[in-house]
Amino acid sequence: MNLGALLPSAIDGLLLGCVYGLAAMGLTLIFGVTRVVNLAHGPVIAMGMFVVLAVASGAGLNPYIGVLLAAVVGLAAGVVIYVVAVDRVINAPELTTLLATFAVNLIIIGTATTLLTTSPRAVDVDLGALRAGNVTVMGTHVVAVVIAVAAAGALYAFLFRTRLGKSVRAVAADRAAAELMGINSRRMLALAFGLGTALAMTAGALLATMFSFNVLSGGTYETKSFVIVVLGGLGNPTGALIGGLVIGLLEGVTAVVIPVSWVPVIEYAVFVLILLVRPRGLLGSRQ
Amino acid sequence: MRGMRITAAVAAAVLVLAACGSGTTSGPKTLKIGFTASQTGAQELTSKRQVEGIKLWADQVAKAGGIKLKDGTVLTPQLVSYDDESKTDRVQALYTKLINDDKVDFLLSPYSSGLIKAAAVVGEQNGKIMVTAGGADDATMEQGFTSIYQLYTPGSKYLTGAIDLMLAMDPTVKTIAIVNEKDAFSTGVAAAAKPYAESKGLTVVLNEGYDSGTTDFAPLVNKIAAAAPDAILGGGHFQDGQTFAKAVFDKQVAARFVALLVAPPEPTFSAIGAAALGIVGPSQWEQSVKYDATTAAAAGATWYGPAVADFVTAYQTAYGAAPSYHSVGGYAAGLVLEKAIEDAGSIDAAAVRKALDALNLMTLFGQTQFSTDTKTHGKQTAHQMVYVQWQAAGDGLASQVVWPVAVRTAPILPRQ
Amino acid sequence: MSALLALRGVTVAFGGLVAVDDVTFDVEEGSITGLIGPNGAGKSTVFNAVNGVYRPRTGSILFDGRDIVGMPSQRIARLGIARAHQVVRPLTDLSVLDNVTVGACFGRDALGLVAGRRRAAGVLEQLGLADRASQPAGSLNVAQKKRLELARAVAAGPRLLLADEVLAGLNPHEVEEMLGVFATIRAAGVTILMIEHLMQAVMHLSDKVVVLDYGRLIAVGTPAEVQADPAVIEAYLGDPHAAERLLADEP
Amino acid sequence: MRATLHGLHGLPRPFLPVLLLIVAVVAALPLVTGNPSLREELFFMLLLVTLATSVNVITGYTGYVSFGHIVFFGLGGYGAFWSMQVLGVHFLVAAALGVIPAVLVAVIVGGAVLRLRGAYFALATLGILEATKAFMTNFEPAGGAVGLSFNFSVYANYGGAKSAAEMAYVFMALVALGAITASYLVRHSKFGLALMTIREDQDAAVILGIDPARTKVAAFVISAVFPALAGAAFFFKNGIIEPGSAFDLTRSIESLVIVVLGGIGTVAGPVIGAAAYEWLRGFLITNPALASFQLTIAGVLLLVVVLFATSGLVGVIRSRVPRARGWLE
Repeated sequence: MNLGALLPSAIDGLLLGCVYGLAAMGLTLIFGVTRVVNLAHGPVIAMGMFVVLAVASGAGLNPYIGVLLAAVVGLAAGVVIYVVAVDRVINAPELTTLLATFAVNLIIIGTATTLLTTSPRAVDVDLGALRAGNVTVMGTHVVAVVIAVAAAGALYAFLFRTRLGKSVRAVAADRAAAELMGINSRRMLALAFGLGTALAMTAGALLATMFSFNVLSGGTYETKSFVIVVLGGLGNPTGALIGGLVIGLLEGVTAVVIPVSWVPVIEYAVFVLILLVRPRGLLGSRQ
Repeated sequence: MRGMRITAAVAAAVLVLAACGSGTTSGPKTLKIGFTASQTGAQELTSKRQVEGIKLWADQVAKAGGIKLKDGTVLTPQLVSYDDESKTDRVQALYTKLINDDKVDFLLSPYSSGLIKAAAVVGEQNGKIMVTAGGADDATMEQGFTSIYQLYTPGSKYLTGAIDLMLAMDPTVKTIAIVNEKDAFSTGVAAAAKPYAESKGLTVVLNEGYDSGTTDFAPLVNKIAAAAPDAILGGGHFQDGQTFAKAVFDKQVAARFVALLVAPPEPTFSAIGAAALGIVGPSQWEQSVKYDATTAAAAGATWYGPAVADFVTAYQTAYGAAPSYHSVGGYAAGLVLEKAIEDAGSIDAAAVRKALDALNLMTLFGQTQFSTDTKTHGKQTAHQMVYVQWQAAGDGLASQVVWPVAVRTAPILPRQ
Repeated sequence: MSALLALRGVTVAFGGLVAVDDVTFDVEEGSITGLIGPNGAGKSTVFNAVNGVYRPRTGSILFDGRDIVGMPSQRIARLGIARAHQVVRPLTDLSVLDNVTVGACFGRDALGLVAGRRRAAGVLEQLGLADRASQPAGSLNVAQKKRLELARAVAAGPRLLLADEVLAGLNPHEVEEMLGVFATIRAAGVTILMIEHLMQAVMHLSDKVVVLDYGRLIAVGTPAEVQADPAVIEAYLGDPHAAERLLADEP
Repeated sequence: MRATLHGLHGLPRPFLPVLLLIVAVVAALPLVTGNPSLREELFFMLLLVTLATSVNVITGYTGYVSFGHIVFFGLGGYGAFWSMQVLGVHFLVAAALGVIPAVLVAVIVGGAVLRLRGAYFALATLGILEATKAFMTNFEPAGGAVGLSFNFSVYANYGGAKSAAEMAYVFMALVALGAITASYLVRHSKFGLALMTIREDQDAAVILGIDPARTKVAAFVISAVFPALAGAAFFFKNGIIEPGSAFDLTRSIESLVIVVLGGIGTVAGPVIGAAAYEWLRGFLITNPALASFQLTIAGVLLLVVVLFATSGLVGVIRSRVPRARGWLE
């Protein structure tokens, strides 16, 4: 065992964890407000990647314009997904909403596979690297962290500082009570779905500036998001961000002491254990 | 009931044979060849290349008037294929359909070892001959099959050649890291490379697999950097290989030699720019390697089929892109089958099997000879891997054949 | 009469909040006992302690002489304590017959499916729901759902029935019918402990009335005794509505 | 007993025998006609029938959405494959042995996660599936990422590869019939009534005298046994087993889709759903105009069913053909 990799891996893990956390925030926001586990989360992340590809390679613009655009497209796409697939069954048992969002998953994946193929893609972003000793931090990672934190901050400002954001939170807390207060809950649910999707697509866009990807790449990040969301407490955006850091760190550090291929085993075992021991998440309140 | 069914089947078979018998004298006939293509799923890209190769072969044979047998029969190839979605369970159902409903005469393989394994079981069950391209798995060919023939050099030799090449380049290399994708093919390759490296006096300082679909290689690369090996061997498929190479470059891992599976021979590998520089990869075929009647004679093999340059031109014309080794594999699979049918003088399975067993062929794909040992029947024994390396060429990068020495287009260079 | 159910110094607390405070009383076998008190007096909490939903912090609950504190609810149910809830919770997607069959199959008698169905059909007949048997329970109106709730409890063949405001929300005619139902249940030998706000009904039906206030037991006695008890009147005066009812509904 | 039971509703309806007969007749077709490609197609359909019928017990009857249900299929497959290869036992013995790991996981892990409700349970099953898959990818005694594969000569013990394939098929058909029978018996038993009570209101179930923990675990075990047997047959026929094909999340979701398509919580739903699903898939994939958009079309159809036909095909048939109401359970 060589512990020389410990520090660089911990740093890499934390940086990437921020982006994982951003993606998971999208999933957890949607769940927190609408009580829907969004199975279209992965394809939505992949859509974010392709927005960057289109902007950078297609239009030849700065890839970070693509990141911004991904957020806007995500907001719109999320509202559309809610209106088309979720609204009608919002009060149905969870299997119904799970399958409704899974149908959206199939539609996006099917269409994207046909139109874009599953060929690997990459957006070449070179922002150099910071080096100190055996630690190398890629510029793209640093920028991704800054954007991820800014996006999370913006979400919080929106939820806690604006009237609209407070309405969204009221709907999350108690839909019926919010309606009695005169809030149009359907509009808030749609907005939450839009915001969640925007976060997921932004995360996807940031991932595209760091790694290669294809139409199906969202899948890995979707399952990771599930793990993170449970870790941080289903429906808890702060929890998701911290959960992302924890998973990022866990991935980086455990890989140093055990073979990397065992990392997912640990990750999923932890996931199930947390569900069993503290279903509200490590950061959530006890039942 | 079973007895009755068998009787009926035998009666049907007799009728079919009788019908064939009466019509063998001459005239054009269709030669049905079945396979599945992965139009969707993980194997989509490479499968498409392979299918393009198969189609080009069939078109050329048809244009040339078909396969002419000694007895005057002319066979026109007709391709039958379905989408297997890159899924093993679909493959089995579809090959059964090809054999029983479409009544194909011969089978070609899907792309990738996993799918081939599944298809081979069905082919073997039905006694259908299948020539495989796109699959280099050793284990598949050690399962006691009698009708499956492998065109590719088996995976166990993918990295052993790279080790020879590395030591020829720099005998002072002492420590290596072997890191591979955790899938059947790459794990098999890595498993064969490790004892070979140790037999050459090398120390394996790190030997790990990573998950298929890994995009973040930072933890693994940090670990490699900490172990500071002289060389890195491994990889898996295209996407992970490319991403891994980029991570190794970004993290400035100072290995003198890096060899990866599958990815480097793909022209688009160079999209990662300077990160591709110096990366070595095994290839089943490279355009610059000349196979012709002379090399055939030197190897004691029979030369067959078009010249490399003619093929490349035809492929360019047909598809508007340069062929990769996957394309040539598909084309050569057809070619080998064609030659065996010619030699056998019929499409009778037993006769063609005998012809394939006896084959020692040189085509534009290289040499082909199949094992006749019962344990490894059908396994490729003669085809040679070549190794390419991405080297600086003017402003950009060029892939050069660096090994074997006899066919190289440039000498191997240490990385950085 | 011996006590079928006996609470001895039962205290139920949630964190610092004491909902039931050192309560002791008996429910005699074969009797109807009324449990009354102003809102928030801890009546439903007593029920929840008896059927094992809450675990008392101290004290014991003896059912037929056996301490049932700490037993899981399903075991208590099988011992023969059935409960009709204040808030009706029918199994919406199941038929009315199936709802009642559940009671018969998993209660004290734990009947087989066939016998359970038969009993359920009988109970539905008895409670006037027979014509609704094949309807999904979700489609019943409130009064019918109340009846269903009671039918399900009765079908279990309980020794003790905990009836939690079964009459609430019913019109006078329906109340009248329900009182008949209670009489029938009692005639079948089932002991009843009922929480009820309708004083007239409680006073009319009960052999004994237990009064709680702020979690504490303030009076036990015959209906006439508790109505005359100054502590009870005072407790109810804190709740004008209840006091009004208490005084107006003289039997 | 059936007659007495239905005596309350009217005439006895031999629904189960009719359903079993239909499935058995269809399953017998390839054996009678000797058509191997039909056999392959029906093998797959019977597999889907088994998976959907099984997951319906825990998801449809009990209301617990099991997302990782395919884990039992994989465990059964691995257990049986390993038994044949390492212990050298006959397929039938191996299939029985393959049930052991599936039941163990259902009891131990299931017992733990069945305490969770709603989305939490669904996510936990997903985690179990992914954890198992990741573990098996690293577990060298079971071949790790490479998995296990037979030497072709193994099939000689069963009279050659062809008759081995036929045997696997017959076995698969029996498993499917067994799963349907079990589903029916559960649906019409006191046990099934307990499951449905738990689905409707678990807290009420407890007050009514039902032990939810034990009842749910029993349902989970029943729903694990048949997929395990199906896995044994499937991978025996395949000749290879590896983690990717044994623990495929997509197939897990596929079986839930079939359940909803056919009619959740019904006996016939998963059967009708599987038939419709396979037919549709075959139609899409062989139609050149639609083939490339098959996933998209499948997604749109699923959405339509989920949004507008919540009771699935069984519900549609029941409302269109009133006479079928009594017959279709």
